[in-house]
Amino acid sequence: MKKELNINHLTRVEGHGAVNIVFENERLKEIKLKFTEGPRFFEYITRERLYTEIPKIVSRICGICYVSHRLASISAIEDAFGAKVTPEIELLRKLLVVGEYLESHALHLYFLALPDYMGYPSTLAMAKDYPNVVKRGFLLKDVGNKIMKLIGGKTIHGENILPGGFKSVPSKEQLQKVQDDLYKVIPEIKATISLFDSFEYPKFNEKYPLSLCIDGDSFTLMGDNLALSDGTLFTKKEYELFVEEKTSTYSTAKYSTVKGKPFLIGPLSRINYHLDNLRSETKEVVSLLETSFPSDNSLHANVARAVEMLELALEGIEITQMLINSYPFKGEVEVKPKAGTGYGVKEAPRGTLYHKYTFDESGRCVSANIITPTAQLQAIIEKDLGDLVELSLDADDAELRKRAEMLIRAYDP
Amino acid sequence: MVKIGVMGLTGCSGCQCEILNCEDAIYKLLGKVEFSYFPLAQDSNSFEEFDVLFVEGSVTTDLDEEKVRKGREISKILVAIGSCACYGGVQSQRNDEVTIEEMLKEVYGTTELSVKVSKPKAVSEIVKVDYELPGCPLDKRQFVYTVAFLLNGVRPFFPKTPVCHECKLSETECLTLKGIPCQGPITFAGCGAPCTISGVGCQGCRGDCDFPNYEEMVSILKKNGLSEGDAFRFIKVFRGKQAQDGISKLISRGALNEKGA
Amino acid sequence: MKKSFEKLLTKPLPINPFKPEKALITDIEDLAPDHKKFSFVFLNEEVNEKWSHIPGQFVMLTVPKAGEIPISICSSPTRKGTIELTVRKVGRKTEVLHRMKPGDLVAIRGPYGNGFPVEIMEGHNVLIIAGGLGIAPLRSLIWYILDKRHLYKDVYILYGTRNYESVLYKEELRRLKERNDIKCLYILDKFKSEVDKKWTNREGLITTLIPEVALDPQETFVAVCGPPVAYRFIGKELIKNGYPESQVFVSLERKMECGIGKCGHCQIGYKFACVDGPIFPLWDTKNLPEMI
Amino acid sequence: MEFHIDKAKVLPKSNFRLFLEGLKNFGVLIAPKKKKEKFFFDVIDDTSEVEVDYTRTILPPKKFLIPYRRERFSYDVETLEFKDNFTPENQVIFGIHSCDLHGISILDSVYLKENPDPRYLEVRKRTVLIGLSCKPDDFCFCLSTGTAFPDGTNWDLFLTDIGSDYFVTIGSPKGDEIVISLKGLFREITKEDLSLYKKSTSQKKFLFNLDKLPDLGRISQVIELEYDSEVWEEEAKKCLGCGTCTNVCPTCFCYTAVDIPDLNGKKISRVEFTTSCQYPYYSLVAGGHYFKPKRSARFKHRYYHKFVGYSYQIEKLGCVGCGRCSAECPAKISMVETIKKLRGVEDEKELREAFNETSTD
Ligand SMILES: Cc1cc2nc3c(=O)[nH]c(=O)nc-3n(C[C@H](O)[C@H](O)[C@H](O)COP(=O)(O)OP(=O)(O)OC[C@H]3O[C@@H](n4cnc5c(N)ncnc54)[C@H](O)[C@@H]3O)c2cc1C
Ligand code: SF4
Ligand code: SF4
Ligand code: SF4
Repeated sequence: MKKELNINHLTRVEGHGAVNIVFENERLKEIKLKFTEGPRFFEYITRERLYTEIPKIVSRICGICYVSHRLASISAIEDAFGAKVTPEIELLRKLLVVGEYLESHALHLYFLALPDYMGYPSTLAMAKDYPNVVKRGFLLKDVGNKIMKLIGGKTIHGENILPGGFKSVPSKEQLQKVQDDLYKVIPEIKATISLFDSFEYPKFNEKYPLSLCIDGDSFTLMGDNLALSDGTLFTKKEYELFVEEKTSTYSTAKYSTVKGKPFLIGPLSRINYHLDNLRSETKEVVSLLETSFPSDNSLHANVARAVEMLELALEGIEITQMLINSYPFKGEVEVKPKAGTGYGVKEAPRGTLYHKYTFDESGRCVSANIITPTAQLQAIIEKDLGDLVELSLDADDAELRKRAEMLIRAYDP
Repeated sequence: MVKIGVMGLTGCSGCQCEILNCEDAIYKLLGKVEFSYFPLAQDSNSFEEFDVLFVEGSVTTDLDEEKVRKGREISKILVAIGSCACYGGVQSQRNDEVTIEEMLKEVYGTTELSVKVSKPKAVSEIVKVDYELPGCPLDKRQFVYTVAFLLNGVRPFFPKTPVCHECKLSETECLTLKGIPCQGPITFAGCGAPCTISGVGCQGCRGDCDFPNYEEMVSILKKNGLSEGDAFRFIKVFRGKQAQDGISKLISRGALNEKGA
Repeated sequence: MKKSFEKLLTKPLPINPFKPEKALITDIEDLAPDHKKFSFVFLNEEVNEKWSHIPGQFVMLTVPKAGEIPISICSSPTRKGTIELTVRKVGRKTEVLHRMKPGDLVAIRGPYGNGFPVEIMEGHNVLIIAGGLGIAPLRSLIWYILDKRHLYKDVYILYGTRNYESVLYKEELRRLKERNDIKCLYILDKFKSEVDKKWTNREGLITTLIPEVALDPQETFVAVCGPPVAYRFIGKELIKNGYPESQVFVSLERKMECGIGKCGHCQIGYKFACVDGPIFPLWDTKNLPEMI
Repeated sequence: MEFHIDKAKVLPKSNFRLFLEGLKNFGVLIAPKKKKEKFFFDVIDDTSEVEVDYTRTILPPKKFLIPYRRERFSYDVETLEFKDNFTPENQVIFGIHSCDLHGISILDSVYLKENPDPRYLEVRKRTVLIGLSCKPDDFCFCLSTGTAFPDGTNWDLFLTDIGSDYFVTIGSPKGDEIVISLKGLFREITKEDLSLYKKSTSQKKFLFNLDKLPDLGRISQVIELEYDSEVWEEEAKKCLGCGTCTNVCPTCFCYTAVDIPDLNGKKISRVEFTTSCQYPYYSLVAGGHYFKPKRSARFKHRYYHKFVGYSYQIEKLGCVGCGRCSAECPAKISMVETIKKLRGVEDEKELREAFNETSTD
């Protein structure tokens, strides 16, 4: 009779995680997902810092989705100061997000998730047998990186992403180059979608209690309003009223619930919600898939990710065209600090993200609150893991471990 | 086969991602080296012995400390990558201002966390480090150079010249002269000055160059619109202990007075 | 109408002064902890034949993979066939060299620098003062003088090291001490063990040996090489004992990348250590700032 | 007189673009371009981008003679066969001001007088230098360094703006060849052209703020005499040690060489990169000993080298008064001011007055 199963070091996930499963009488008793990553106190270190320092500091919360943290903090800052940016700056930010998603999703799909489905320990190990697949992963990442480097200044933690806009903007030729690159990767993305659609995804869970994403008329990753799958809509200012955070006794990530329930965020939540808002080309591709959306299968997050890449690449092409048409434009508006509180939400690749800051009149931060996707995912992953274990009681430890890891990876916590 | 490990402590994984961005180099390396430990990228990881171990992140928990001590024991060469591992990183910028308990209480509402937490430290404060490749994140080219040097049995060579050097060579207009706060003159070059090229002042993510002139830097930053306290905070963001020591030395010399405000 | 390089246009291209010649390590001898003596022969017979140098000159040695380092030649030009270099392991490049084996290839260019004014010194007494590794370039001078012993008057060798262990060329120096055509005074910083005492009966700083030298200072040329910090004290003591500054020659070490006056690192005041030195009369220290 | 005025020609400004296009026949065209508020030398495709009204570029044209990062050799680890993979192209650098031409002639002396550097020689042989007259700004002091006019002839053509035309002096057979090949673009000089040319050159002097120019008479002695002056400490206190002053200087030449192995461990490249005497590692030797441990020592070294060292090494001052080091210094340290402080301007004024008094008596 088994008592306990521990996965001490989750691999191919960003950060450090462990899972602890306890059984009693052949039944699952308790599941704990632990993040053992050291805390970094971003809410504290941002205090007393000038608003100009904030995006830079919070960028370091995550090296993969730094663009999201930066943009969420920037929109909170602009919100607090009542600054409005120009449509071109908005477009550049959206293009930046296209870059972020291409790189982050490609990294996740090809380097973290794919080996599971192909039966390899890592993507690098696949390079010999599947050189083209691995190359495609690198290529997609590279296009994303190039966009981030071009607009942000560096591929990771680019410092050109600032409250008020950008200190310098790409030239017309560079934008054209981005557009060309995006056109080039569309077939690669489509191949990615088919690849991930072709895998078999065992179903193990019931309907999600709730899911959350940013609301909008079109597929969007930035906005001021949020939608819950039960039909509730709320504004970014109300975020903390809905999403409750608790400190966990066994994990360094906080534990969040909405209306007392675990809730889903991330690509699957977004695609489920925005299914009708996708561009027609994406819709067409989606309609031909084996996988059917909306889906309640957590593992389908991988397919959703690939679909998002297509949607965003298409958006990127439109954005570059609009920017080229409105050339030359100013990349920056003036931001004048004043006392107040500002809110920013953004869809990070792995889910909704929330930043709130209060500033004094000189623009120094008085207090901050940041709710990361990882914190919000903790509860839903634990719930899913529970479902998974319940269904796999007959599986041996190694198998169970593998399935658990695959599931966690699909969330990319 | 040369065994290489890539280990993450407390950090943002940005440096490890940057390593994964070195596509060409990784392909070239595949036949020659074995990534025997790289949990971010692979399943089968053995933490047994390494020719070179790259360590990302600061030492913040007892687990971190345990891991890095073990890592040191089992590796011939230990390289700290990124500013977290080299200096303590952004999370250590207030080490000199508050206690860890205070921060825990404020952020988590309790000092009892599932792991034992201490002030974020650079790897070199715990174990001997053979080389440091700072940067937030580290520079791709420097990583590749380092691997090439080490595979050839030669220590890497990166003179600690200031970012101004690379900024000039790319013929970028001097931001300090334009009145934009920039830490280029006191920051260790090697990044290719991407920030100043985009018109943003250097944020100092690579730490100190040799013999940095903090005093003049602070006085220039003041001329460029920062208060003395903000200038300190600006300098402190990435440098961890380096800046805390440097600034307290300035204050004790009486060169500068203000500490807070 | 002249371009400054016009005359170069008419001549065939000069041989590339940056290009080293391949050489083989024929022998490696452990001298002291972290100190090894390497012997080299050039692969090209012709180069071997033609090679000659002046004591005090140095070569630029390419340590494969690591880079080039300036190293003084410690063998005498009077003994042809091999070049010997004594290298202390101090950093990136020297540690790679220390891992090399006989039979390995290196590359060498040179000789560079001015060397000691051996011809001007002829007919005079010679006082050689070496500290630590400073004995290396002076060994070249010692053997040069000994091989042309009749050209020089009285010769003194003063050699100071930390302890017996760090004495270089132990056997050679022991035999030199037994010769009666030169006078050798050896000294150690502090006696720690019996072996130390067996080597010499003197303990203390090398400067304490200078008054013991029984030479007419006016008739004497002095060659000094040692750690940078020692020069000031040795210089002072020599002057105190009446040695004319223009007859005291010191060998200086600076960072060097090219050896031929192009990289700038070795500047001492207005001079280049590589082309105007590395041997400078003590007199220059008055004119050249920060020389010692 | 080194150049022959009868060899001069006039290029009407209306033909200027065609002239630039024509230059492309003689190699890759390099000329000043604008970048935000600054200028820089760059390879020119579209000749409309060429800026003739510039005061100074951030980096001098030396970057096309000695690139800031350059491979000297590559060698094979096993055979130690040294190869130089250096294939210079013909290039035409247009728009070089007089000071920079002098800067190049200093580099010529450094690299070619003794132990000529074959790579530099090769580049130099393939480079056509075309000068352009200029208007000084507050940072310029070429009048003091004696480099305001292109008198030495290491250049091929020199264009002087005389209003609606350029007065083109020819400094070498290569220059002649260019003029002949583009014959149609030039016209013969007339008396008026000549007088305009004379006027324009003799007027240059008045474009300077003569009071602000440093007195460089016996500068070598001044630097030596004031070697222990506190002025060095005072100025060096502001110095950031960032190396900007040397990186932008048309006459600085220092470099560090490093052997860089490749990932395969087969090929090593010996790379030389520009360095600066202002960096501490510059004088660091084995044992961790810095020969210039103090910032003031490094600071002083630059002045010493420019005004004492070069005079000894190549018999010219090492400064051509281009003003770059002062214009680009983030700490706003000015070479001219430092020199004035060293000399003690006030003393000098008093001296002069005293001298005038006694001599008028
Ligand atoms: C004319 C001449 C003759 C010479 N003759 C000899 C000779 O006969 N024998 C001999 O052994 N040597 C000789 N030398 C010295 C020799 O050239 C040097 O020891 C050698 O170049 C060191 O190279 P390296 O790469 O091993 O050391 P590097 O790695 O370049 O380092 C040199 C030293 O600098 C220090 N260092 C490097 N980086 C730092 C840092 N960041 N902070 C603090 N310190 C640092 C280290 O302490 C190290 O010891 C001579 C030098 C000259 C100029
Ligand atoms: S310019 Fe400064 S902040 Fe930017 S990458 Fe370089 S060191 Fe970091
Ligand atoms: S020292 Fe300054 S003014 Fe003189 S040539 Fe160099 S950069 Fe120009
Ligand atoms: S020593 Fe300094 S001033 Fe002289 S050439 Fe070198 S870098 Fe320039």
